[in-house]
Amino acid sequence: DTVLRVFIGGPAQRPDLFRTLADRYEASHPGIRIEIGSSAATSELQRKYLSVLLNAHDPSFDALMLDIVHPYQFATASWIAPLDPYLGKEKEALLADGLPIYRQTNLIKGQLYTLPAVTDAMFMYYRKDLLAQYGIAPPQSWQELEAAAQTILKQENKPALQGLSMQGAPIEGTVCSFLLPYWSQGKEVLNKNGKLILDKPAALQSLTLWTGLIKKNVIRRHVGEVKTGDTVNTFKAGNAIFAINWGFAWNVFQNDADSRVKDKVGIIRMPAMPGGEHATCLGGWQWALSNYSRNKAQTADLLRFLASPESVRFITLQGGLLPPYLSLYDDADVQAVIPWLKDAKPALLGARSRPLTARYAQVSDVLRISTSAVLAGSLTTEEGLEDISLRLERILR
Amino acid sequence: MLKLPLRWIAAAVLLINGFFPALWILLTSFKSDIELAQTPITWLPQHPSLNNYLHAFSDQPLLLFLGNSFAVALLSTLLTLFAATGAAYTLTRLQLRHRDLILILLVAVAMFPPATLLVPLFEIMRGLGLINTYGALILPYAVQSLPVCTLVLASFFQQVPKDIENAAMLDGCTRLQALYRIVLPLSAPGVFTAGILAFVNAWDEFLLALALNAAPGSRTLPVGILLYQGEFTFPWPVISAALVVAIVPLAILIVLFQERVISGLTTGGIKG
Amino acid sequence: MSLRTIFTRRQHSLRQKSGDISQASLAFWLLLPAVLLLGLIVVYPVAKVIHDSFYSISLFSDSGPMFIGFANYLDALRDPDVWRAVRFTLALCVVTVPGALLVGLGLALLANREWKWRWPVRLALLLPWALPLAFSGMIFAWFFNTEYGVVNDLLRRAGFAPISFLLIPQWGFFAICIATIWKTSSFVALILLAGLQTIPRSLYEAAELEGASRWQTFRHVTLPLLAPAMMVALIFRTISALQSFDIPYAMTQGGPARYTETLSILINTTAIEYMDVGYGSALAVLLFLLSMVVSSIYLRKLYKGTL
Amino acid sequence: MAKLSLQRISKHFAQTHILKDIDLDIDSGEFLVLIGPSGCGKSTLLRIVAGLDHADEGQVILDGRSINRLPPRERNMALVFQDYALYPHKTVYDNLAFGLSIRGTPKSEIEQKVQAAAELLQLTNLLQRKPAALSGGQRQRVAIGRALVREAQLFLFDEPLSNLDAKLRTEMRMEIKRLHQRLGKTMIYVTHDQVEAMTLADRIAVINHGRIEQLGTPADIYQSPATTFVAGFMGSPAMNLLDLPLQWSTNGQSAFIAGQTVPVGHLETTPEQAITLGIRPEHLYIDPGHLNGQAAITLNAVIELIEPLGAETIATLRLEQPTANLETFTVQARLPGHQAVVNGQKLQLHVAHANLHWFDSEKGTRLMTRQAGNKDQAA
Amino acid sequence: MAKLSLQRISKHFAQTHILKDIDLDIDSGEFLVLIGPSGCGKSTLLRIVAGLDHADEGQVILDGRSINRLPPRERNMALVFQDYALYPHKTVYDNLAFGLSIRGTPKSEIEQKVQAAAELLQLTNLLQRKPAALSGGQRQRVAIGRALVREAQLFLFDEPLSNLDAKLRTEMRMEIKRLHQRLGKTMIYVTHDQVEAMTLADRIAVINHGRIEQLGTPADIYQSPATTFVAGFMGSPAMNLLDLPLQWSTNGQSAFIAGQTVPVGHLETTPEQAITLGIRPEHLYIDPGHLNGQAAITLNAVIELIEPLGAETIATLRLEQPTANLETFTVQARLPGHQAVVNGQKLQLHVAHANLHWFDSEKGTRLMTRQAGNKDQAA
Ligand SMILES: Nc1ncnc2c1ncn2[C@@H]1O[C@H](COP(=O)(O)OP(=O)(O)OP(=O)(O)O)[C@@H](O)[C@H]1O
Ligand SMILES: Nc1ncnc2c1ncn2[C@@H]1O[C@H](COP(=O)(O)OP(=O)(O)OP(=O)(O)O)[C@@H](O)[C@H]1O
Ligand SMILES: [Mg+2]
Ligand SMILES: [Mg+2]
Repeated sequence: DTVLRVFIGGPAQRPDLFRTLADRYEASHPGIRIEIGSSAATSELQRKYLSVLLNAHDPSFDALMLDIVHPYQFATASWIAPLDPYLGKEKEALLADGLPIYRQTNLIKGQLYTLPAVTDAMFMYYRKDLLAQYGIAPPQSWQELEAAAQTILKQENKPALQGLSMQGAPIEGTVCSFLLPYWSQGKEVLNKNGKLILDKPAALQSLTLWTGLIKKNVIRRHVGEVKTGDTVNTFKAGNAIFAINWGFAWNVFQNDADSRVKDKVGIIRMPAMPGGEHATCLGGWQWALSNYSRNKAQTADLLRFLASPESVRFITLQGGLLPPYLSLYDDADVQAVIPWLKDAKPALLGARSRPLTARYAQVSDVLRISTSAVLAGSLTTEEGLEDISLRLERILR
Repeated sequence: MLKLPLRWIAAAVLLINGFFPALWILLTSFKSDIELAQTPITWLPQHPSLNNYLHAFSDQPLLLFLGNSFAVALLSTLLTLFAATGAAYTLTRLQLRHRDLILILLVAVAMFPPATLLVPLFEIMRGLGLINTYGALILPYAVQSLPVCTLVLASFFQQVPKDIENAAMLDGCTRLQALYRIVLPLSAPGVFTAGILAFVNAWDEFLLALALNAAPGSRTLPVGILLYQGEFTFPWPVISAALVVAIVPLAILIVLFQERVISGLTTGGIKG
Repeated sequence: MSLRTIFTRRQHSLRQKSGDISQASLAFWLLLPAVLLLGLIVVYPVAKVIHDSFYSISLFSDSGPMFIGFANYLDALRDPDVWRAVRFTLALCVVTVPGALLVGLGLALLANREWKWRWPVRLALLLPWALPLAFSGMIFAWFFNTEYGVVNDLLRRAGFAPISFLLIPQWGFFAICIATIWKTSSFVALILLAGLQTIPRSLYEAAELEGASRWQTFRHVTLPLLAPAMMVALIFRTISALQSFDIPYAMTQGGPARYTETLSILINTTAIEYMDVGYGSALAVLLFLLSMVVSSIYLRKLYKGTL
Repeated sequence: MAKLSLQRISKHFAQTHILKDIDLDIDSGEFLVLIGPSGCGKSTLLRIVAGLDHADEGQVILDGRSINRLPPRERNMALVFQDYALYPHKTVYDNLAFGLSIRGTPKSEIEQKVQAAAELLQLTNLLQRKPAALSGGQRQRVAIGRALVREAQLFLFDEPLSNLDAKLRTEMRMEIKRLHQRLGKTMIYVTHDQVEAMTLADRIAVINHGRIEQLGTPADIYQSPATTFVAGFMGSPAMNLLDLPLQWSTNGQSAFIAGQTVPVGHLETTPEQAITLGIRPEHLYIDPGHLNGQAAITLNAVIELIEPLGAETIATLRLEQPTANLETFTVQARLPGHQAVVNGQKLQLHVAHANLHWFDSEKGTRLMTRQAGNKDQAA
Repeated sequence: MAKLSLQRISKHFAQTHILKDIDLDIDSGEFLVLIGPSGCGKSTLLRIVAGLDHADEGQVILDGRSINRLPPRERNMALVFQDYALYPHKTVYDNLAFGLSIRGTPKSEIEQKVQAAAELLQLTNLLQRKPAALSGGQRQRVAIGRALVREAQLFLFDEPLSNLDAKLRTEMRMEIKRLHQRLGKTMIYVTHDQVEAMTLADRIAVINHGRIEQLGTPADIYQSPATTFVAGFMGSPAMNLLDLPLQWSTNGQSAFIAGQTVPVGHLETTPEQAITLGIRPEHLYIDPGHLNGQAAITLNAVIELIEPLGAETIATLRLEQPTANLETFTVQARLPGHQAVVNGQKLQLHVAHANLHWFDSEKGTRLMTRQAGNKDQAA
């Protein structure tokens, strides 16, 4: 028997559902056995784990499910292998149906390295009930959001209630916090060739937006220590009017037994900067083929199966995770499972990829640390910007 | 007059310092997620429930983690004690050339940040075919604890009056017998302490455990408990419950054990 | 365990080495397990780290490893991030090592008393240690949290404004020190408690009869007899303080603005996150050398007075 | 001033009752020697006085004030521990100086006192050594010195000279005596050495089975042991205690022992009482000339063992009974070193009537002379 | 068989030379007593024999084979440590049994031997105790027991009875003697007790300053001490050593001491030699009748101190010199317990000429009798 070992990081990536798929695959492919391995819940720990294995050229995993920020590095390090040789024309079909952004993220130096497994993005959650109560329409720009939050905060007058909850601790989510308004101004950090094209005024605008909101108490002062989970809990407890978070949070708000915002949750696209576009941060998980796999062809075939729209449809229906294929957004069954799908689609269409570079880890560190420090007030916006640009220049020189 | 209350204050501070976090964990384990998100925070659980404990046991094989951790910690502790006993005895009681060099090399083992050793360690363990087994952890843990255990044991061996060991040798013991039958029992507090140090080192360790032993069946506790968290959420109540299950019995067990180790073991042996 | 006795023994052994064939072979067999363990587990990784530190190995560059001599070290010495991390790490040492020693000593003394509250004291002594390191930092990050932290809750109840401990560099340092002392004082206390247990009662009795106050007894009997245990605790506490990683990382991730980044955090991110293996290895070797220097200062300064 | 009074002191260890209702008054400035068999509780008693152990019952009263609750450091007593308890990490000098320095005694005064004590104890060359590098006797001397340098109000010595050679022991004994005379401090002294007990003590307390068997001056204890235990315990070789077959005259005025008549009219006794006869080895004379004409009994004996000690010879002899069917008795006699005797030699032993000690065999108590008895009744 | 021979044993500790060229032959089955001042190196010597310490120079030869390199375990010797060195974590029973069980003795045999030893040492009730719960004397007995249960070929005792009461000490001494007679094992015994030394020893070795000052039978040592040191060290109270002013007759046949003539013709001496006169306290008689007509000298003395010891009395006396300008001498006399003397009493002391010991004041060596001297020259 050929054993194919698939790495599916943690419980959030639903190895249980993929097991069912694997069973199906085994049934139709005699002689192939599939084992699913996992390590820890967070992307950070999974990366730690994988980097040890792959650094040691370990063949124990054939297929890897990776956080979308990782493939570029892994490919540069030759830890994962391109899929082109195994896919042929199917490659085009998959890319065509996938979210447009995947053309950027999955093709590395022209080769297809990953296939989408699950998609995700940053969304703006809001309290439908509160906005409705005060007759406020869901905000389309940050100014509107600020106004809405201030009105409601004043009216409600609850000390625990926050205007906007977002991530400001030096974690990966804060990279998005920096990029959201930056992208909204139509700017990128890197050009297509991986050269730094940081637009300082736009970056400054971006940071100033947050410090402004903090000053006006729409965002709490301690945002510098807020992590993704804190935002979830705050909003879930009914203590935030707006919250920026990944798509998974919707299930928590809507389905958790102790949620206080059940049926009061709305989703909108990320507000835009003045005159800007609605841009959001792409997340999700990708399939990749380990370069140290001893069964590359079989694994590629398995990946094709796992990444096929049919399989994704199954996962989506069973797990309520956002599908990476556009066709599924019009699927009635899927819409039934994910009621907010129609709100999610426009946001996803505006999704941007975080900088694609082999040195993403450093880039991410710079962005998150400096942004967090600015949000925490230990650096001024100017100092923060200076720090960001100097360091990025050094890293990407 | 002023000194007495000062001493009691100091004692109280130390006690609170020791207990508070564990107590907080205990309280948290009876709270709900939502209660934690409240401001101002609550101290006592509003609606105490054992739900988190149920979750702790049903969401992940907590007992399996406990068992794994226990096995790994115990075996590595025994291995450490075995190796450290020999080393400590050699360093303190036998004539040895390059003693200081050996000593410094031993201590130096503790001076490399483990993170940088991770990849080569993985390669070694793979070479030994130990990846994803207890062995992959037992060996490095034993090494990690070896320096401190050796020095602790050595400082105890040195406290054992030489004449007691001499008496044993006159009674017909080889040095080895004297070590195991006389010196070691008389160093019981030291052996025990070294044991706890090694045990808890192993019990605590996360990084190696994650990298070298990720198989679901042999995962240890710190790695296992982190599985309760979501990708972005950290459910303190359930994790607290798991921690309580993991820590409190262990700590009490150790204390009970420790209470049985009498102090002043060598009194009555020597005149002078 | 003093180096001095080791040296004198050595002279002794020179004079006697002819007579001790069996001792030499016994020493060999007794040391064998330790040597085997070390040889198996330590030698290759350490050699590899030292080797790598002379190469430029970035997994994300196209070229393979390239020998660059001391370039990594020179880079490190010019890197302001390194210097800041060294300063912060040393500051952490300077505060948390004596801090843990003091708290640990207090706990050990309490736990060694013959009283009915010894049991709870020993539990209090052990609990911080038993709580896995991976969670300790998180718990303290939570305690010092602005909104949900128990420290700020107390401040608020006492009528003060809450402090964002982890967002203000000085307070962040303070919080990290508290957490580190809390976590590591158990280690110290355990070793010292064991040391206390070996001090014969009769010596306390003698001192007490001579009229020594508690403090004098402590100063002149307990402390000197505890010195060997103290040494062990001190050396290892210092080494591990120089390696501080988990607690600061869990509490502040090195923030705000890298202010609380320790050398170990820097090494970790460099070698593991950035995959800059060569540079990370050089930093690791530097940390190793720093540990060597600091602990040999200790050994020299403190062994002088003991035994 | 340090008048110590022990009242109904009682102490258990686990199940064993070590000290039973010890009552003892020690005058200020008195030198009391405690003596008793190994394990009888002497050290325990000292430790109770010093405050290191606590009595289960009873009071330790110092100058009229109960000090049961007073911690040792406030009692201002000095104790020479039986097992020394030296500070292993301090030099001999520091061991001696410690008690002074913690009291803030000026350096020069410490120096001078320590030097003086060291000289006295012949430790001057060893002041910079640590205890581990000392011989047994040297350690013991340090332990003594540690107690002597301090100006305690009460000195407690627990077999302080046991590990010293005879010569040094004699010198030390003298020094302690001199010190006692100079300072006039109360001292309690445990010893197994008869010479020390006899020469140092104002009074001796003989302890047995947790009780004080006899308390009295050395002469009292030696000359009129209150019990067979004390009689057998004090003196080396011990007093010969003989349950000789003995018949009473009808009027109770005399007894027949080994065929000889001994007057017993002066004793408080009844004719039916079983009697034990005590004879000190030094009162058994071979040469009747030594009797100086006192009335005596004569015993026939055969020498069984001769132990020449130099100055004297200890002879073990078998008494030849006039009636052969009785068990044989063995006695020890203390003969002058120059007395020529050989093994197997038959000879006669003479004991003056005045040197006979009479005990009640059953109770083991000394038989009082009638006169004393009458006095008691009159009082 | 265990014939032990020490050859030129030398030992330093740090700078101090502890043992200097010790030569000693001990016959199989001999009982040798080591005696010497505190700190002279007795324990060190025993430890070298047992293999616990190593001599810097010299050989330890057992039955003709050097055992310098033999580890203690293989020497099959038993040592009673001066500091006991009990196993604190084992019960008394296990302390006694350990040496047997480590050698694989059957359980029942161990049980029986331990019980026998415990009975002998009166430890039967204490077998389940740990050493910490024993009195000093009890610990010492355990230490003895541990050595006795084993069938060692050589027994080493380091002041084994020092902490026992007189009675027990006498009993134990007898037991050891009996044991020695029964087993016929070689024994080396360190003691400070003169009685033990005199009664137990086949030969006594007196050590001083790391050398053997005299080696001989107890009688030898006592009656003909080879040096003033031995003379002053053996015997308690010690021999009186007097540098009396002394004039020689012109023919060298007699000397004038305190106005009296003493024949010295039999001594190997020169007229100019400074002489120390030794007189044992027991040879100073008050009653001239004790001289039995021997020629004697008479000293005028005043009693300064009386120490009654019960069986005897030690009197310290000041000699009254015929010429007043000379320093005064103090002597101690051992008087019978019943001798009535009072402080300040003037009296005459008599010493037989035969009881005078003559020493060369400078070298401290005994003056030989000429006859012996001639013999030596002839040989
Ligand atoms: N480690 C050492 N360093 C220096 N001198 C030492 C050491 N050990 C012992 N000595 C010295 O060696 C000498 C002999 O010691 P030893 O114990 O043999 O004496 P001892 O004759 O047994 O005396 P005691 O009758 O007091 O027991 C002593 O003067 C002692 O001070
Ligand atoms: N912790 C204990 N537990 C039980 N019995 C004990 C303990 N300590 C002492 N004893 C017993 O108490 C008795 C008295 O001990 P103590 O030390 O007072 O005797 P001692 O008269 O000083 O004897 P020695 O002359 O042998 O020193 C002994 O029989 C001893 O066995
Ligand atoms: Mg005692
Ligand atoms: Mg000795």
